[in-house]
Amino acid sequence: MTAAEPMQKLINDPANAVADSLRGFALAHASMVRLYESPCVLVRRDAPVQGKVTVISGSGSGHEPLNTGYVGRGMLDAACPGDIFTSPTPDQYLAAIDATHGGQGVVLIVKNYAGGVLNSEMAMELAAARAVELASVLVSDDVAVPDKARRRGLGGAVLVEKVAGAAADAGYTLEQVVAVSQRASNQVRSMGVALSSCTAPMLGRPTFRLPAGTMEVGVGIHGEAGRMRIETTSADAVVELLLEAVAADLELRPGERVLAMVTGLGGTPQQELYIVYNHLHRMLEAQGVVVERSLVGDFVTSLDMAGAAVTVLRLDDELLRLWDAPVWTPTLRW
Amino acid sequence: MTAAEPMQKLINDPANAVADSLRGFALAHASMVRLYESPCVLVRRDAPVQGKVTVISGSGSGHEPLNTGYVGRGMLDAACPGDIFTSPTPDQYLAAIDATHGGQGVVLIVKNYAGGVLNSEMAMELAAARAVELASVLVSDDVAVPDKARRRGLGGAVLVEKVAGAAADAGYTLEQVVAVSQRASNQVRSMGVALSSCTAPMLGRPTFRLPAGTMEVGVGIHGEAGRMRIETTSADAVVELLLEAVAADLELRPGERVLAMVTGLGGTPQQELYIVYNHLHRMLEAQGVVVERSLVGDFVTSLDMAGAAVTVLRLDDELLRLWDAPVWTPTLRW
Amino acid sequence: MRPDMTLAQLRAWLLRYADCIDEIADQLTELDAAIGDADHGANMVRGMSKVRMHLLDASEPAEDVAALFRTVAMTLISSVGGAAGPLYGSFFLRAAQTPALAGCTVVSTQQLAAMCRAGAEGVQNRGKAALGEKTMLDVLFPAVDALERAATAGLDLPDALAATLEAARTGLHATIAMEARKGRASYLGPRSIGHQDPGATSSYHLFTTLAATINAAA
Amino acid sequence: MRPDMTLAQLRAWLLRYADCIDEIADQLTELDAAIGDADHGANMVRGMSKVRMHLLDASEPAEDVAALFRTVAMTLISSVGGAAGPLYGSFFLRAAQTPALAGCTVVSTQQLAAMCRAGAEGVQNRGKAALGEKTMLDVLFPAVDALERAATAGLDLPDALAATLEAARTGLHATIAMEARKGRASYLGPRSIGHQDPGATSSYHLFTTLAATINAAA
Ligand SMILES: Nc1ncnc2c1ncn2[C@@H]1O[C@H](COP(=O)(O)OP(=O)(O)O)[C@@H](O)[C@H]1O
Ligand SMILES: Nc1ncnc2c1ncn2[C@@H]1O[C@H](COP(=O)(O)OP(=O)(O)O)[C@@H](O)[C@H]1O
Ligand SMILES: [Mg+2]
Ligand SMILES: [Mg+2]
Ligand SMILES: [Mg+2]
Ligand SMILES: [Mg+2]
Repeated sequence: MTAAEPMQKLINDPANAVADSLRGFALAHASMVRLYESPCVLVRRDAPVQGKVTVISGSGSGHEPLNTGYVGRGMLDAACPGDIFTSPTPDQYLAAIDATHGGQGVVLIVKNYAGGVLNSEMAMELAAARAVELASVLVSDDVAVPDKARRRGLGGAVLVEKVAGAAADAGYTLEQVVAVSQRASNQVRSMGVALSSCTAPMLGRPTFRLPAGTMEVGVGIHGEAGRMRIETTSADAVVELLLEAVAADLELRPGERVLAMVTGLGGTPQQELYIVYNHLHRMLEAQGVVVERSLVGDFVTSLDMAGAAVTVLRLDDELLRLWDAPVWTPTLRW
Repeated sequence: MTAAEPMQKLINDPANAVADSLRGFALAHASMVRLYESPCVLVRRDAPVQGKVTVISGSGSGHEPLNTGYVGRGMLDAACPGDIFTSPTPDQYLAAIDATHGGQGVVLIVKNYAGGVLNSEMAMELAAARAVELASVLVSDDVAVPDKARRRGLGGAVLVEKVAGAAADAGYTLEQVVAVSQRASNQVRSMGVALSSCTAPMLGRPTFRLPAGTMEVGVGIHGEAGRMRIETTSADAVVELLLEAVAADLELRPGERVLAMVTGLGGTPQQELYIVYNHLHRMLEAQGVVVERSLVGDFVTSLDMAGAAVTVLRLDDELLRLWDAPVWTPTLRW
Repeated sequence: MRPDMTLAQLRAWLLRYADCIDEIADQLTELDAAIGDADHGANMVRGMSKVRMHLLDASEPAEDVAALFRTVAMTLISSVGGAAGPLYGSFFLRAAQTPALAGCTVVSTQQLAAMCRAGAEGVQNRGKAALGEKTMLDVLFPAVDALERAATAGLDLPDALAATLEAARTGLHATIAMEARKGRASYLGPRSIGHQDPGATSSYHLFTTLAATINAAA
Repeated sequence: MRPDMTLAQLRAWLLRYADCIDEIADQLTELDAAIGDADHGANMVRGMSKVRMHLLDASEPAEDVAALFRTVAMTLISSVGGAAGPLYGSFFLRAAQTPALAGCTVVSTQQLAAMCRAGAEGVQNRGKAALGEKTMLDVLFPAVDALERAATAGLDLPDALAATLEAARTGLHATIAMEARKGRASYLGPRSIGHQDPGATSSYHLFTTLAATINAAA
């Protein structure tokens, strides 16, 4: 299982990459979070917070800051980090529930991948014995997948988690948190391009080979190849390609209000992300869409993959209010 | 000047990369900053802020979020972004001074590179005609350079800028801001390693070739090669190498308090940065050093270079208070 | 002597499977790299190492087949994650729940077939995949069909398993030509064609190691 | 006819230098990539394109040599940045300040030498480098020395510039063997040896284009 060649990575034993990193994260953000190692759960320092709905999200590691960076006041009560690109186990969800539920029920934010769905379903079945009301919200914003039922969760997860956390903080009931989070999920679409593969520590080499001059369109976030490979083109043309798919699927109309997000995939510098945002913002405005809020940076990544994804969330007054509500996490703060 | 081969980058015309990106940045953070294009200056939305010392910093582009991400309440009044890896011109400094000075004098935070020093010196000479008191603080924290007079400014710049901004906000006089910022600068040391070269848009290919299995130790932030090339090793061994150099030069002693920072160089994912931080924190504690504060992420980068740098700032009560003082910028917020 | 399978043999099978997974881990990772996310090897190693540890360390070994399989199921569920964890977990959980298994320390070929049938259906119930969608089911179902036919025909266990293995292999190779419609590979659409499914490969080795265990004992 | 240099020729020289910079930009970038940060080509192109624009667009052309050089200096200072901006800016600024230049629209070889001497010293004052530290000074000083010698010896301009160019070329090639002690390349220490300095290269072409301008006129 060990890589034959040396890797250009700052890791120790690849098998410990996730654990080493989480320990460093917990040390760096000790005032905000606490790490339980077995099973592995990262929870708010002040958990359990009583008297509000509890919000939990899990996903494979390698997508940092998703989800650990979103644990804190106004967002997640706990994150369950799986192994690299591997959805967390039911035990992790159970441990997170036990460590954080505050008597008002728990909502799991689940990204629509086979592993994500299966493990959270199992967790909910196993948790049925507990006296905790449980619900889940599915995020499936990837318009690169034509079949809506199979759409993966991408950057939309961050926005849904923010909305859910804010709703919980605002005293919404479990049912209400689920309703508004699911509405956010229904109103968000994403699509991404990769300009390089990522290198997973266990594999030790790029998952796929992307010849210079080509890019993968419609990539997921697990370092897997995308839907099609095309020639590289200008940032503006990439934005147009992505936005066209996203806006069409969302049926965006002039006068509507949105949150526009550009997330890097891990290996792309901020300079490029803002070049992408520049055109995204202008294109949306040219279509008469009002860009009320924006988010540009590394928010949902695939290790060191180069590339970016565009996410558009249709806003209404309630979603905007919940987005603007205070949040205090390692990654998002206002 | 145009690249012969297609680049794996999300850019349009390489010659416009900086401008496109700054425009996107200004759109994304319109509530915080304002962009003037010619000469190019990014200023606080509410500039000029009267009645406090004005803090300005400039550097080549490609180091994002340095310095644009640090413009805002409690930190910089203006950033002067040069072309990629090229220090800004005197005109940019002059425009920044004119747009932001608030009657209490202006301090320029300058990183110790030939270009950085020469252009800011020229700016100060040219500004002598203006009725503005000017001073500068030099940051030269790179212990990879044995000759102290030639040490480059690395991650220490972020910390010095935060201290300067907080001191200015706290009502310090120009002389006092300079004194405390220069003290911070004198108490900070850094060193970095690169695991890949970066690719500058204008060159269109990696600046240097780093064969798999090797890394550059003691790199600067301009995408240039480092002081020596060694075989890649574990993250922990890299941390020990860097910390040894940093701690020895800083003459760190047990019981002393520090701020520990790990900055990615642009192409390295968060997972690795926290692996680095994990060992850095433990090593410092093992030496009896108290890690009072930390910062882990992409703070001073070299485009898409893979790698990381370690920075240690010796804290005293005043520096800690200034570090903890409120800050509200695109990148740092508390 | 009826070649039934004893509790010890079932335990030996699972240990052998754990070793096999170590050996083929790189292959599973490579297969998953081609059409997925390159973690199937690591996932299976993580799970089966835990299973091995449980089997070797347990102060009280499982007292019957149902208990053995339940332990395996819970270990996989709690340590693997991804798609494979709940799916293989369901396989062993449902197999453990096969009627009339409680108390058994020996299983007949018929019972083994019933267990595998229950397991395969468990995978299908959990994952909602159909045959031909390029998943582990494309090995599990043909193999179980063959095992059932062999049991009904009264073949003894080594022969029954030979037939099962043959069917499993055919099923495995058939995944190469399939276009994935479930799991991560499905996002590749037609580009998933031409690659052997990683989960089908790990499932195939359930049967190679089962046969090897029986043959080693025979 | 004394082969003095006219204001128009000086202007032509600067335009020729701007064109030359476009031609050698890739080379400058490559040289800077080897021991620096790969921007010297872009920096010089940015600056000299602005200079060209000023020279071609100016509604009122510079009325004397001092004014011409001052414009060039300010344009470079305000558009180049990096180390090269202030250094080349200082070259032209100090050259413009050469005593007794005000009002001149023609310069003698002697005056040209004095201007280049002032310019080179301006670069040294600004950048604090010494000869042999692998910078543009390693071209500027030898070239100016040669030009002064030629002027003192009474050579006419084409011959004086041939000697200057020869010295500049020797200086340029000498930078290859030097270890950089100033500027970005100095961080490489001994690894900077074996590469020609980018700034010295752009400085060398100040003299190739100067000679070409004079020879074209001759
Ligand atoms: N819905 C499903 N039903 C049956 N098998 C599935 C399903 N989804 C995925 N699989 C199997 O799981 C395998 C991948 O497992 P693994 O790589 O461990 O998990 P992940 O896909 O989450 O990374 C696939 O090769 C496939 O055989
Ligand atoms: N202190 C100095 N004195 C003279 N020349 C210098 C000095 N520092 C740098 N240079 C010259 O500047 C050149 C580099 O210019 P450039 O690449 O445009 O700027 P930067 O080094 O800021 O990227 C070097 O090749 C060298 O000739
Ligand atoms: Mg996976
Ligand atoms: Mg430069
Ligand atoms: Mg997988
Ligand atoms: Mg340079």
